Order: sequence, then structure tokens, then C-alpha cells
Amino acid sequence: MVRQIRYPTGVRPLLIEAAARRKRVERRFAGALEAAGFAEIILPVLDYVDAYAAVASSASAKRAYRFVDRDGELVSLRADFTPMVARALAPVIDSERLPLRVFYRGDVIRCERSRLGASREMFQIGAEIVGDDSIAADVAVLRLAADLAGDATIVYTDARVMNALASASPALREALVSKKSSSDPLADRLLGGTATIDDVRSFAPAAAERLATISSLLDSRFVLHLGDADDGPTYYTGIRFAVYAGPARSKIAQGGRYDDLYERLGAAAPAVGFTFTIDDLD
Amino acid sequence: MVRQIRYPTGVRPLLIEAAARRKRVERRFAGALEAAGFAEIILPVLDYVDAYAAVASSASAKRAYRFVDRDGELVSLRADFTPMVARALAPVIDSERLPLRVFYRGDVIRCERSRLGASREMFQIGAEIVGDDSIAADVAVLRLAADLAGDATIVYTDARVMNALASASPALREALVSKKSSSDPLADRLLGGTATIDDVRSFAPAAAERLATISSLLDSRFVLHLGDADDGPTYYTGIRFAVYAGPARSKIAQGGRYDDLYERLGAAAPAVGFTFTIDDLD
Amino acid sequence: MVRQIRYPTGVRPLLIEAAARRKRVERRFAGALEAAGFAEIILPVLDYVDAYAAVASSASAKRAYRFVDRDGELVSLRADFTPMVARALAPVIDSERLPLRVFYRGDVIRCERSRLGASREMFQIGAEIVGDDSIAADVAVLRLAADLAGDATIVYTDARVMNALASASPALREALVSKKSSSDPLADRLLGGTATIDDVRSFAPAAAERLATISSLLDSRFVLHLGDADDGPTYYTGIRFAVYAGPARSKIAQGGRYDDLYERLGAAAPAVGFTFTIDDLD
Amino acid sequence: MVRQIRYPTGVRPLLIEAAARRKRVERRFAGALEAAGFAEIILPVLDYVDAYAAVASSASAKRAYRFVDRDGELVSLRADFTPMVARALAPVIDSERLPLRVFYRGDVIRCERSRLGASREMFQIGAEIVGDDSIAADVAVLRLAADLAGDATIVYTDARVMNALASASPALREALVSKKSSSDPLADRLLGGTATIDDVRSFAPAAAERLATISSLLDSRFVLHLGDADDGPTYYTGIRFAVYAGPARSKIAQGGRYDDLYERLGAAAPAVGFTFTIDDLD
Amino acid sequence: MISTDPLRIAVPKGRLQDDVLGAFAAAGCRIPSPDELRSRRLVFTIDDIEWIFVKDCDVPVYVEHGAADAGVAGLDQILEHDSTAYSLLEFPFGRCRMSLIANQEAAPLGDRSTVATKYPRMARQFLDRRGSHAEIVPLGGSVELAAVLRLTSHVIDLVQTGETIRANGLVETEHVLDIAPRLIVGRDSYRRQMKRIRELSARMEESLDVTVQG
Amino acid sequence: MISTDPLRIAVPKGRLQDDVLGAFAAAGCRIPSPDELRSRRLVFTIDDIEWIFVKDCDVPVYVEHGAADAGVAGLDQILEHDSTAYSLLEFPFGRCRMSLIANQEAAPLGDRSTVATKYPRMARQFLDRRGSHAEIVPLGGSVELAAVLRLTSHVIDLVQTGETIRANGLVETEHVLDIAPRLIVGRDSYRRQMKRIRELSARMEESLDVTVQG
Amino acid sequence: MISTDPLRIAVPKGRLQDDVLGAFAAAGCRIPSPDELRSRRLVFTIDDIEWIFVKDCDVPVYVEHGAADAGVAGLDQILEHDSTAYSLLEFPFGRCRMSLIANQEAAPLGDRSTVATKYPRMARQFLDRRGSHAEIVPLGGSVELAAVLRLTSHVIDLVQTGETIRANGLVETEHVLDIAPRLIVGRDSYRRQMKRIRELSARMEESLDVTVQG
Amino acid sequence: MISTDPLRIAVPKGRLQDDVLGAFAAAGCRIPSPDELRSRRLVFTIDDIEWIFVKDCDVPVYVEHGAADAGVAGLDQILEHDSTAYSLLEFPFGRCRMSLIANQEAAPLGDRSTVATKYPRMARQFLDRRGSHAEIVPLGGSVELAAVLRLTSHVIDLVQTGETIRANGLVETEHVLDIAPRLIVGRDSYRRQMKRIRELSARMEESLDVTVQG
Repeated sequence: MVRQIRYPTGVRPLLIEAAARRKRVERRFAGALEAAGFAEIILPVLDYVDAYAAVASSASAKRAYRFVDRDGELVSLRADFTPMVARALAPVIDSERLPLRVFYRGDVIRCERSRLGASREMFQIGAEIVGDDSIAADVAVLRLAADLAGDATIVYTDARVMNALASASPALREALVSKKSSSDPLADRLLGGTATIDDVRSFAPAAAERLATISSLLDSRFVLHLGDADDGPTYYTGIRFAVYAGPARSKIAQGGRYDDLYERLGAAAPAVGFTFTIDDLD
Repeated sequence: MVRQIRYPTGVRPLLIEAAARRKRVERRFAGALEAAGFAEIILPVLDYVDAYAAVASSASAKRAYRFVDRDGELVSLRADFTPMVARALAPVIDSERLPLRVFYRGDVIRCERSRLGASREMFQIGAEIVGDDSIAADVAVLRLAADLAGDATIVYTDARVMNALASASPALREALVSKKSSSDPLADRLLGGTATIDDVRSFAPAAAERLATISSLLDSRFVLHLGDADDGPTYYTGIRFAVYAGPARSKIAQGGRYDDLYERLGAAAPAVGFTFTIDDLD
Repeated sequence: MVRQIRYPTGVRPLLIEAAARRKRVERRFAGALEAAGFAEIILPVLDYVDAYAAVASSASAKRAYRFVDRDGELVSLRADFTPMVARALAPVIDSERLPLRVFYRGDVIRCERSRLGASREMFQIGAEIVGDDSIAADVAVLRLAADLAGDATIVYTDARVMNALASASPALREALVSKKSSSDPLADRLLGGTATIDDVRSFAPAAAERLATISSLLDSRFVLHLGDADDGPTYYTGIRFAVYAGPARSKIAQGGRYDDLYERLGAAAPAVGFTFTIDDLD
Repeated sequence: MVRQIRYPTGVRPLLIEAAARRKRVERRFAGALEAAGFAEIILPVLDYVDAYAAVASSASAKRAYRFVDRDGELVSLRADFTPMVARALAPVIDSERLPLRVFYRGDVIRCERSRLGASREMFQIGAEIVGDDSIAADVAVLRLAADLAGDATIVYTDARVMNALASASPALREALVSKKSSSDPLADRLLGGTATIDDVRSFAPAAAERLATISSLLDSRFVLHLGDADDGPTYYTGIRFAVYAGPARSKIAQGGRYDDLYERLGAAAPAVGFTFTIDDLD
Repeated sequence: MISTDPLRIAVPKGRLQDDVLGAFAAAGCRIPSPDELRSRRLVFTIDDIEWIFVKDCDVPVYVEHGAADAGVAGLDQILEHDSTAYSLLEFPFGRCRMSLIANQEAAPLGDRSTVATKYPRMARQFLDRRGSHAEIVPLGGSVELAAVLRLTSHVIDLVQTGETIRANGLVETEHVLDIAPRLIVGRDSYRRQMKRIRELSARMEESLDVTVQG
Repeated sequence: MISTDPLRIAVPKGRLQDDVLGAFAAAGCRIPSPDELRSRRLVFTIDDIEWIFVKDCDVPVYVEHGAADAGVAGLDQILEHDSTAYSLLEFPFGRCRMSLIANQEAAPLGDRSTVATKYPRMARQFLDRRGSHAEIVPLGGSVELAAVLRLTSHVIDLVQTGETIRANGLVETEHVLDIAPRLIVGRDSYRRQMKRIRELSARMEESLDVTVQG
Repeated sequence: MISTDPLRIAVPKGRLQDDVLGAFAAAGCRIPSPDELRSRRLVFTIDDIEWIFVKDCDVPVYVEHGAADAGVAGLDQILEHDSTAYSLLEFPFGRCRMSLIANQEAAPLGDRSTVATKYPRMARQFLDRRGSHAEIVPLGGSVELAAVLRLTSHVIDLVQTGETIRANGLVETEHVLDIAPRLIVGRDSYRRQMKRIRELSARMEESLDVTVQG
Repeated sequence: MISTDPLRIAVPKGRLQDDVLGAFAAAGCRIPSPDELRSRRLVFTIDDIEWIFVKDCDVPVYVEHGAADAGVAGLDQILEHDSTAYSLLEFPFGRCRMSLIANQEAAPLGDRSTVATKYPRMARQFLDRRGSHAEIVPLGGSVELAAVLRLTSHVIDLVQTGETIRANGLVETEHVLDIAPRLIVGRDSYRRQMKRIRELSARMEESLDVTVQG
């Protein structure tokens, strides 16, 4: 009889060489984050689904391993770090000790099938600044992400631009989301990536103001794309960015500012951060 | 409404200070193991229950988080490392590359209630030598465990002593297991810890021979207790030991030789190793 | 080795005599319901938890067997019939065919521990009139419940009485819920069961009007208790009643009117019905 | 937003007409079985998987809804009745009260996808004689199955014929299982359905003897097919049969003798019985 | 009147038994005699009341499941069992407090704290209100010992005089809840015996001159 | 410009292949020659485009996972795969409709209906919108046969001419959705290749004189 | 000698306390004085023994988790907690039996029986051995009352004199197990304190003149 | 004879269709005419056989569920569907092999390998036999492309001439299984139609002069 060799979807062991490569990358990231003043926290691999009811998205729930525990509660294996950080830190948020700079690492475990050209494993390292709503924090996080990524390009915008458009002109927003061409010249500039901060100032003045300052502080690795539609978590409330590096078509990290998330998980605090997925890095 | 704060049984986050303490201990152990020539492997947090049918014990199953996955298979969160090492390495066991020296670390996650004086968390670091059935390997592992533990006492025996007694004299074995007094002078010496290797040579000659050599190579931290009854995993086939250190009443590590385990999980190879539980260490 | 004999919590087989007794009771109830013009429907033993999100109560969820199915959806074994009826009938609700008179039977399966003096099994038979918001329907259902129960006492009220009190005077309602004595003479009459319909007319006029008519149509088996606080499902919007019979301290059936339930589960229709738990009946 | 309407795989409600049709068939079967002296037993919809370890087949496990309950035990929704009958009756098997004639009914619930031309629901009614190893019991069960099925054809054999062949000539058995042609004239007759009892007497004398008597007692609805390979449960130890009726290509019932099953589940008793799946009958 | 069966009342054995019986006697009920109580009998029917004597922690269980119509139980037991019974009266005797108790070297209640208790449900709720991840260690009794031996940093337990705390060098750091015995009645029994239960309750209230505060 | 890698475009093999390549050629792209296409090669790099030829149902998979930057896929495949890619253009060729088809004796779509289909996800959504519990039977092809043989009461499938339906005595009872091929682009690729992709899309749009309808 | 820490011994408060201390005293241990015992203190260190006083049902818990080295617990508590500790001695005092008790009208133990008990684990094992599906109702105490009130048909409980059974009109129908207190030692403690523990046990055995049975 | 219904035979559309019909014709069956086949009809009843035309991957599905009595399917489809049908004949035409194919730079099959395939079930079994943890990426077609683009290190697919492999610079590294079409019959159909099925099978075998090997 042939013994079953495979492992459950979403996990597998890393043997000697693979473990060494993983540990090398871990050390490089953790070292750089510690040097930048971030302290590590360790998050559980398992948590109650209900604890995240205020921020849950059904899409990520579909991919998570979920089961009912011995108390009859629905639990989930770790499938997304950012809300876990907020839940873990919320009880100890203490305005006097803020801002906090924390980082975390670990596997996210999802029951997704294997995919073309992407590893199904998901080792992630992320970092965030909690309790600092300044532009300086935004810029620090953007630069840190770029430095960690090496030779990277970072596409960024402010989540409020698209949100303001959605209120001001649902039709325009729909065009931006679907990426179809539009007879509206603003839409066309937004779509084509040629829109300027002045283009959005009328309907998203706060975001425009902040982006103007931020962009003046960033170098050529950072590309402002005001028409970028969100394809990540829905909790961003300010800057939002994706990190590209090397030959990979897919982003290797994403991040942004989420000033509501902590409040929804128990203790109000602004926060800005990012998460790298490092399986395929060396 | 009061929000639920607690985490599922068996897990919780480690915030800044606790995480730093954990990482310090991790570094100390991992550093010592690497210096001793052991290479790290990383084991999945989830695996099929059926993959371990050949070595399963119902007691540990009771404490593991188990659930049925989307393929209808029963899976378990990691609750015991040693069989996982064997399953992971079995497909790559290659007699030319043996012996292997590997170590591993990570949480074991069990749905046990909190216990008096013991943390319910279970961070473990373990190591083993695969493919070396020599006495030198036994001694190397015993010494390494003692060195890692610091000021430790290690109680050891050979699992075959009690197994041989069980065949030779079930009544005697029962007395040893229950620890009640006995009119048999041998039982009394075994019970009292004063039995010598000569006492067991007649019914467990191979174990006696090996223990004689091993004990001659060990210093005063190691206490041979031939009447020790097993309270750990059932897969030991040679030396078996428990490590005590500091004021803790409970053992901080256990280990031994398990020469059948790899074969039952796919590829024959002798192995000897140990596992530390380091939650409460500093 | 002793084989495990017990069954999972909440279920067990009924062998010959017990099955015969169960079938006798089933036949008596089903016969009477068919004679009264009710048609049977058969409900699944398993359903999605999310399908009932609009009417879910966490208390009943705690007692239900719940698990995650192979599509990653949370499912529950049948623990409460009434919402299942509404969900099953909603897609076929057709105003021309209303009112419908339906009944159903089957086990509800709950993972509750055994309890003093109560069987943990839960065979239920229930009936309801869908699409008829008349007083005649209320009375028909009350009488049918009394007839089925045999020598019964039925305590009834209108759920709107207590709800109106909750808005008008939270303090008064609290007194009624806790049953402590009160210096308010109305509270005292409501608590003591001596309040009359005139007592509640001022703050719950519609309920008072309806109860006046209903009570004029009922015989002495029916006891109006206006101060009755709810201890059952929260979906009642009109009459609400509990059925007592024989020496049992606990109610053997409960019911009422739930005119919102169908709408919350997909198709608006008023409904009034009851559910008997017949394990301990003969 | 579109509400989800579907039910979990393997279940759905039966509304008024469908429920009436189901109840009609139930009544016809239950009436006939009661008239034939069978008493009903009621089996739980849920049971421990481990309780059936002695008779489990991995194929049926794959199709069953399985989950881990609050005690950490693996449970399964009812997916096969016959072993449940044995487990339920085993503790009350009492040689003085034997033979017992029992029947049962209910849904089996399997998480199989919908299939071409077959309902995914599975309402079953079955019956068995426990504690009677006589030929008369075999014949009574065969006739009862035929009578219940109406205008039926029943193909039967004795499970020991193929088992004996497996020992005597694995190659011959393989030919019979794959149904490929064979140069062996006996195989050819067995394959083609023209083999006689004399053909098998040499290697399966007990089965031949018994089949000779049984076939002499049966009418033309019964077709002896000695080369029939099993495609059902593996617990048959004597006669084994499949019931065909009407235009359906698939069998509507199957049954046989299983003299070991009770012993493996706790109390030795011979038994013979059958199970109908009546979803698609009228 | 719906039911004329005797009213079954669960009396907690032990510490509160005499006070409880006294309160019923003061309200005009005839109670079992001292001789009867000294016998090993557990059930006495006198007039229209059936007195049953049960362990204090079982009173809410009997009432919840309809095995008794009414009973007297401490608020600790009522809350720990998540009882749905009505609380008609609070008694003036047998009062105490539930407290958080620490060993002298314990850090303030925090994430690494551990709490021994006989009341895991109430302790959980208290810790959730406090936003604490502290771990709970359920024990059957003598929970203070756990803190004395440094097996846990804290204890949540009932405190009457505080003598145990002092004698063992512990510190009462926080008041969790005031505890008093209450007269509880099951919901179904209340419906069926409304009048008799309210009369009894009114007589007890008068004789106790207690204002219900709960 | 963020990236100067070649743009990888997934072309569906089979029915749509020639029209799709024609549309790119009309927009000024150099496409593989007929000879090249007759070879068994699956990848051709010409100028700054890498053409890959994949089975039609795999186009959304390649684009979703970043294995291709862009591709052409029917709306049926886009929806069945729950694709998150952007749809830049709809093509005028290869249009058809998704329909509900019944065998002639079938009762109207109801609770006892069964529906054979290659598109279980879209069929499920259609049935949910219709409030139907009907059962879905997934098949790999020739789904009309299931209704012909009365194995199912209905079929949900693409219809072009309706000839198969007529030849087999079935009835098209309901229009589910209009289907047309679309140019899709992955979200990450769009970010990295925004300018080139929009230029290509604009040229195709001009040459097709297509109004995007969505 | 591996360890020179004091040996921590858990003494069950209540019924057995005096006999247990007496047995240790007879074996030459100095035990806390009556005055000390009257204080509320829970811990006393005398010579090389640390005496702790815990509720009887917690003794196996303390020993199992290494919170005490040794203790004295009834076999009922040892088995109910599935203790893995070693049993070195059985004491001659405090003996009783665990019995199955029925109310007078109860049918013989069968599938419809219900059994009230403080020992659900042991009751389950007894019923499994008897092949019975009977239901178990866990209670905290006064379990005989459940049978008196016909809330359950049976009770499984400890019986000493049988007086409670007689006074309440119940019937002792079956002997389940003989129960006696035992000296138990945790496995880790045994390894670390082997010599001292065996010496203590030997002295107690002598003074008790007890034959260990099992 | 148990049943006199027509025998329903599932013929795979496409590549094998002509050879399959030819084999039945050679065995004396009257088959649909070329004109009939050019129509869009999917069902033809001629003499006592009902011919149905289904997609090749659906043949085992029709036979397994009793929707057809018999059919012709490749061993790849039979195994991928875990079919329980009987295999009566293996045909001499349409043979090919299933192979493991690698891109030229791929390391030998190992733990970090990834394998694109249309046959995930068979690929899993092959990898398990080889003791490999390699990951499987299921695709709908053109699976070789995945290896060409280095999206996976390997491919498991059917190989006929090997031309696709060569044209795309891949390497056939291992033979997994020989594949040939087979005549399969459902278990229930075999019981009911035993005689007719065996006669048909015998005639086909004669005309094919095939020795059954499988």
C-alpha cells in the first residue's frame, strides 16, 4: 500500500536547505526592523472568529481554516496578521507609552489550492507604528518598506481619494474600478496614471494636502498613482501602497494607514504599517 | 457590552517584554544547537491525523486540537514534535547523508485547561541525531541536554529494562509501576533506586551492557534509575531520560532513543533526541 | 478492554418498546393535526448558520452542534424548528395559496449535558398557520395546542405588552423581569397575575384590544398573565403562550405569533404556531 | 444583495407535495414490514466514528459528514444504517428473546455532490432478522424484499463463492472482478452468468449446498448469478443480493447475511437483512 | 390557581441552612424539626411545602431544570450557573464579597497573571471587563493556597472576615461583587404557582424588613 | 515607466483564437505567423509582447495569479472564476448568450428541478436570484445531453445559434446573461505597466470602434 | 540525593484530615499543632516537610501538576481525575464503598435508566462495563436526593454506613468499588525525591502494619 | 434475460469518436450514419442500442451513475474519476502514455518541485508513490505551457508523439503509465444486462483480435 505523503493544503515542512534559506531571510528582515527601533511581538496561530466580527471580510474567511472548538466557538487559523496585532495590543494601549513600533512574523495558513507561479506557503513579516498619525510616520513606513525590499518600486496613493470619488461621482469611480476608458478627461488622467494632486484637490482636499507633502519627501522609487483602485484590505484610511521588486509580477508587500482599526478592536489608536510575504525571496 | 478578551485555550500573544524573553531563550538554545552541528528544520503547524496512525496514542489525541478539513480528512494542530520530524525527514532519508543532526522549535498547541503552576503555552525546542545507533550518539545527546539545561539533574534508564521485566515477571513490573513496596528484594532495590546494572543483567542483557558503557562516560549530573517506569511517549527503544533543573518540580525536557519510529513513518533509521519545553525558563 | 457504549451527547437509539411509544405519540399528534387541516413538511437535519443570521440568538447557538463543512461554511444540526420552517417555505410563499397550514416533526439535536428530571432527547412536533394575521388564527392555534395537550393549562399574553413597558418604563419592566416586588401598584398587579386588560390599555392599546377579543373566545383552560416575561424565542410579535400539563413542572409546548420572521428569512408573511416537545409524553 | 438559497450538500426540505409522497411510501413500507412481524427501532442521526472502528470502510467515511465534537471525539452523521443497528441492539441481545425482527427508516446524509440521474437525498428503510442463521430466514428476507419492491428482479449469490475463489485462484477472481474475458471455461461461465451450483461446489461446498436449497425455494423473480462480484459493504458472510425494479438502471435495495457484524460490535448474533433507498420510488 | 401541588423548595445544606429555615419560619411556614433535620432524610413535606436539602452549588441547578420550584442560593452560585430563574428576595444574612486577592509579590493584574478560583465563569467575566488576558486556573476549594504557594499570582474568591487572607499573607486588591443569598423561583414554576409564590415572598419580605436591592 | 519587461498576453486557443489575434494585429501589434501557429510552440516573443496560448478556461487563472499580464476571456469564464482582474474592453466578435434550457416535459424551474451545467458557480447565483432550491449537476461538456436523456430537467449553457437545442428537442426558456470576450488585465500588472496597457487598449478600441458597455 | 527541597505534602481538609496527620505522626513526622491547625493558615513547614491543606478533590490535581510532591487522596478522587501518580500505600481508615443505589420503584439498570452522581467519569466506566446506555446526571452533592425525588432512577455514590440510603427509602443494588485513601506521589517528584519518599513510605507502612493490596 | 431495454452506450466525442464507432461497427452493430453524426443530435437509437455522445471526461461519470450502461473511456479518465465500472476490453487505437515532463533547468523531482496537470488525482498518486511532497497545480489544458514559462518545474500529461514537448524545449523525464481506451460497463448494468453485454464484448474482441491485458 502506498502511504500518503502529502501535507494538508497550505502547509509543508521546510527541510534543511529550505529552512536555512527561510531563516536567512528572517534574520535579514528582523535585523533591519530591530535596527529601525521596532520591537517584536508574537501572535497566536489560532483565534476566535467572533473577536474580529467588527472587521471581518467574507473573502478572507473563505480561505481560512476554520473550525468549531470544544467550547462550541468558531475559531480560525491565522490568515491575516494586521487585525491580530490590533486585537493583541488593544488591551495594553496606553497613551503615555505611544507611539509603539512593533513587528511580527510567522506563517499565515490558508486552505487555498496551489496556484500558478505562486507558492501556497505564506511566511509573512510585518511592522507598524501605533499611535502616531503624523506624516513623518507615513514616510518612515514607506521608506522602511522600500529599504527592506531592496531594488523596489512602490506604487502609492491615499485611500480617501477613491472613497471621495465614490461619493462625488459613482459613475467615475466605477470607470476607475473597471479600468475601462472614459470620456471624462479627469477619469482618463486618473486611469492613465497622469493625474496630478491638483486634479483631486477639489474633492479630496485633506488627502491631496497630505500626499503633496509626502510625495515631496520621497525619492524616485515611489510612484504616486492617484487612480489606483484598492484590491487589498478595506481598513485603510490614509496612504495605501504596494511594493514590487525584481521579476515578480505580483506585489511582495502591501501596507497603509488604518486609523480606525484599533478602535474597532478595542482601543483607539492611529496606525500605519506593512506586511511582506517572503516565501519567494532570497 | 463587554467584549470578549480571552484567546482560545492553549494560545495567547506574547507582547513586547514577553516576546523579547522568548526570543532570548530561543537564541540561546538555537545558538548552542547550531554550535553542536545541528541544522534547523521547520515543521508545519497542522497535519493529517492518519499520517501518524502507526504511532498514535489516544492520550495525546485527546489534548490536541483536531478538526475535519475541507477534503473530509481529520487534521490536528501540532501537539507533539518527535513523530513530525520522522514523517518530514522520512522521504529524504538517504543512507549516504546519514547521520543527520537536526533541531526544530515552535509551539505545540493543546486544548488543555490551564493548570496549577504550569503555563498552558508550550514552546518547545528539540534536537535529534538520525541514523546513528551508537553509544556515542546516546552520550552526545545526554550531554547536550544537560548542557542546555544549565544546572541540571538527568534521570535516565533504558526502556528495555522495564519492557523485559514486563515479559519476565508481570507482577514485578506491576509493583514497579504502582511503586508499592514489595517483598522481592530486587523490586525493592529497583523501587528505591539502589539497584545496580548487575541486578538487571540477567533479564535485560543488551540494555545492561549498553548502560554500563554509557554510565561510565557520564558525570555526576546523570543519575541512573533502573526502576524508572515510563510516563512519556511509548516509542522509546533504548535510553530514556528526563531533565530537571532549578526549583521546578516538573521535568523541563525529556528524550531518548527511538529506533523504530522512522520505520513506522516511512523510512527505517535509528534516532536519539530530546525536547525542551521552555515557556518557564529564562 | 471495555468498549465504549455511550452515544454522543443529545442522541440515542430508541429500541423496540421506546420506539413503539414514540411512534404512538407521533401518530396521535400527526393524526390530530391532519384532521385539523395541517399538511406535513419535512425539514433537513442540517443547515447553514449564516442562513439564519437575521434571526440568530447566541444562546441557542451555544447549544447546537456546529461545524465547518467541506466548503468552509459553518453549519449547524437542527436545534430549533420555527426559523427552519420560514426559510424552507419562503421561496414558495405565494399570496394566492395562503394561508398555509403546515406541521413538522423530528428531533432537535443539542449538545447539552443531561439534566435533572428532563430527557436530553428532544423530539418535537409543531404546527403553524402562515399568511393569516387574524384573531381567528390566534384562537385556532391556542385551542389546537390545548386539545393536543389533553388536560392542559395554557398561560398566555401578548409579547407587545412587555415590549411597550420596556419603552414606557424601563424600571417597571426590570421589576417585571426580575420579579422583585415593587411599590408601583400596576407592577404589583402585573407581578401577581391580577392585572387586567384595562391596566395595560394605556400603553399597549393594540395588544389590549386584541387580547380582549381573544380572551372572550377562550375557555377556562387558558390563563391570561399580562405580566409574563418572555423566556423563549425573541421573535414573537403578538400572542405568546406556554402549555403545562400533568405533573411536569416544565412546559411541554410553547408558541405564539411571529409576523416578522418570514420577512427576515426571505418572504413577508404573518404566522402563528407552536412546538411540542414530546419525549416525556405518553 | 442576493440571499443564499441553497441547502448544504445532501439535504433539503420536502415541502407539502414532496412530503406527502415521501410519507405515502413510508407508510406502504412500514405497513408491510409491520404486517410481516418486524418492529421498528429508531436510530440516532449522529454517532462516534470510533464505535465502528471494527467495521469501518474508508470509502464510506469519505462521503460522510464528519466533525470533532466538544469532547474532542470524531463523530459522523448517519451514512450507513446496518452497522448502527448492530451497535444499538448489541447491548440488549438476549438469546432468549431471539430471533428479533426489526426495521428502521430515516435519511442517510452524505456530502456527495449531486449526481447524474440520481437524487442526492437518501431516505432509507431497512429490515433485518437478528439471531436466526437458518435458510428459512434467508428466504424470508429475499421474498420480503421482492414483495416490497413490486415488479422486481433480484440478483443474488453467496459472498463465500467469490471469497473462496480469491483463496483458491487469485487470478480467476481478478478476472471475475475486472469482468474481462478469460480462457478458463469456469471463469467464462461465471462471467457470463451461466455457471451452475455444481460449478462452484468443489471450492465453496457450504455456499453451494445452501444456495441449492435457497434457489429451490425461490420463484422466477430471483436470478442466481454466482460470478457476481461484490460492490457493496464488505461485511456479508452468506447470501448477498441486489434489487432492481422498473426503468431505473441502479439498484433500489441491497442486502445479505452478515453473521460476524454483531460480534464485531459487541454481541455475537447472526443476521440477515436489506436496505431500500426510496427517494425515487412512488 | 393553576397548580395545587406542594411547592418544592430547595434549601442549601451547611452554612446558610439555619438562617434560611429561620427566614421561612418567620414568614409563617412550618419547617422540619431539629430532630428531623438530624436524621439523614433529605425530603420533608409539611403543609403544602416539600422541603428538599441540597448542596449549595446545586440549588440553581434544581430550580433551573424544574426539579424544584424555588430555592435559596448565593448570588455567586446564581451567576456562576448563568441561572435564568427569577430573584424575588435578597436576604440580610450570609452576606460576603467576592474579591481579587494577590500574593504579596504579585505584579498588578496583567497579561501574565494567573488566577485560581472556584468561579471560572465569573472570573472570566471580571477579567474581560478589565481587558485582561490573565489565565484562569479552576480549583475545587482552598483556592487561596494557590496564591500562597505562588502557583498563581492571584485568586478570586469569596471573602467574609478576611481572616484567611491575613493569616496567609495575601492582599485583597479589588472588590469584584457583593454577594448575598436570594430567593429564586423557576420561570415555569412562577407561571404555574404565581399567587402562592408571591404571597410567600411578600410574607418573607415583611418579616425580614428587607428592601430588595439586587 | 515602472517595468520594461515584455507584456505577457494570454490568447485563448480554439474558437476565438483567430479573431483575438486579428484584433491585436489591427491595433498594430505584430502577431505570430500562421506557420508559427501551426507549430506546437506555445510561447512567442515578438517586439515587447510575449504571446502565450492557453485553453480558454485557463485565461482568467493565468491573469489572476500574475502568470500573464493580460488576456482575452469570455465573460462566462471571467465570472465562473470570480476573477478580480480589470476588464478594459469588450470585443464585438464571439458573442453568445447563457440560457436556461429545459426538456420539453420539464415542469417550470422549481424545487425539484435539476440543472446540468459546465458553470456551477454562475448557475448557483442564477438559481439563488430566482429563489430556487434546484439541484446543480456539474458536467464537463455536452450538457444538453443530460436534459435530452431526462437525467436533469434543465441545463444552463452557452447558446450561439440554438441549433443544438432544436436538433435535440429542447426548449430555451430563459435568458441568463449576454456573453462576450473581454480584454482583462491583472491588478498588479496594471500598476506596473499602466501606460503601455492603456496605450494598447486605446489602439484596440479605436480599431474596433467598440463602445465599452460593461 | 537529587533534591534537598522540603517535601510538599497535600493533606485533605475535612473528614480524613485528623487520621491522615495521625498516620504521618505515627511514622515519626512532626505535624502542625492543634493551635496552628485552628488558625486559617494553609501552609506549614516543619523540618523538611511543607504541609499544605487542600480540599479533598484537589489533592490529585496538586500532585498531578507537580504543585505538591505527595498527598493523600481517596481512590474515588484518584480515579475520577485519571491520576497518573504512583500509589504507595493504602490507609486502613476512611474506607467506604462506591455503590449503585436505586429508588424503590426503579426498573433494573437499563437503557432508560438515569444515574445521578458526583463521579461522572467513574459512573461512565461502570455503565460501559455493564453495557448500559443509561444517562448520567452530574451533581455537586446530595446525589441521593435525585433518586428520592424520582428525578433519576439511580445514583452512584460513596456509602459508609448506609444510613442515608435507609433513611430515604432507597436500595443499594450493586457494589461498584471499594474505596480507601492512598498515599500518592507524582512521577516527577518520585524521580527527584526517590529515597526520602521511599523511607517515609516505609516508616508509615510499618506503623500502620498495612499490607498494600492494590 | 433480466432487461430488454435498449443498451445505452456513451461514445466520447472528438479524437476517439471515429475509431470507437468503427470498432462497434466491426462487431456487427449498426451505428449512426455520417449524416446523422453531422447533425447536432446527441442521441440515436438504432436496433437495441441507444448511442449517446458525450465529452470524453464525462464518460466515466455517465457509466458510474447509471446514466449509461457502457461507454468507451481512456484509462486516464477512468482512473482520474476513481471509476468502479468493469473494464471489459482494451482497444488497440488511441494509445498514448502519461509522462512526467520537466523544463530544461528543473532540478530532479523533489520537495520544492511543482507539477502542473489536468490529472490531479493521478498526479497525487504518482507523487505519493515516489515519496515526493511536490505541489500540484491543477489546470484545464495546455499544461506544458506552465513548465515552458517556469511557472512550474514539471508537468504530468498525456504524450502521443512528443512533438509538443520538443517544440517547447521540454524534457520527458519519466514514464508514468500507458494509456489506452477501454470498454467500461457499470456494475448495476452488468447485472441486469449480463448476457447482451458479454455477447457484444465477445464480438468486439474477436473483430479486434485484441488480447486484454489491463
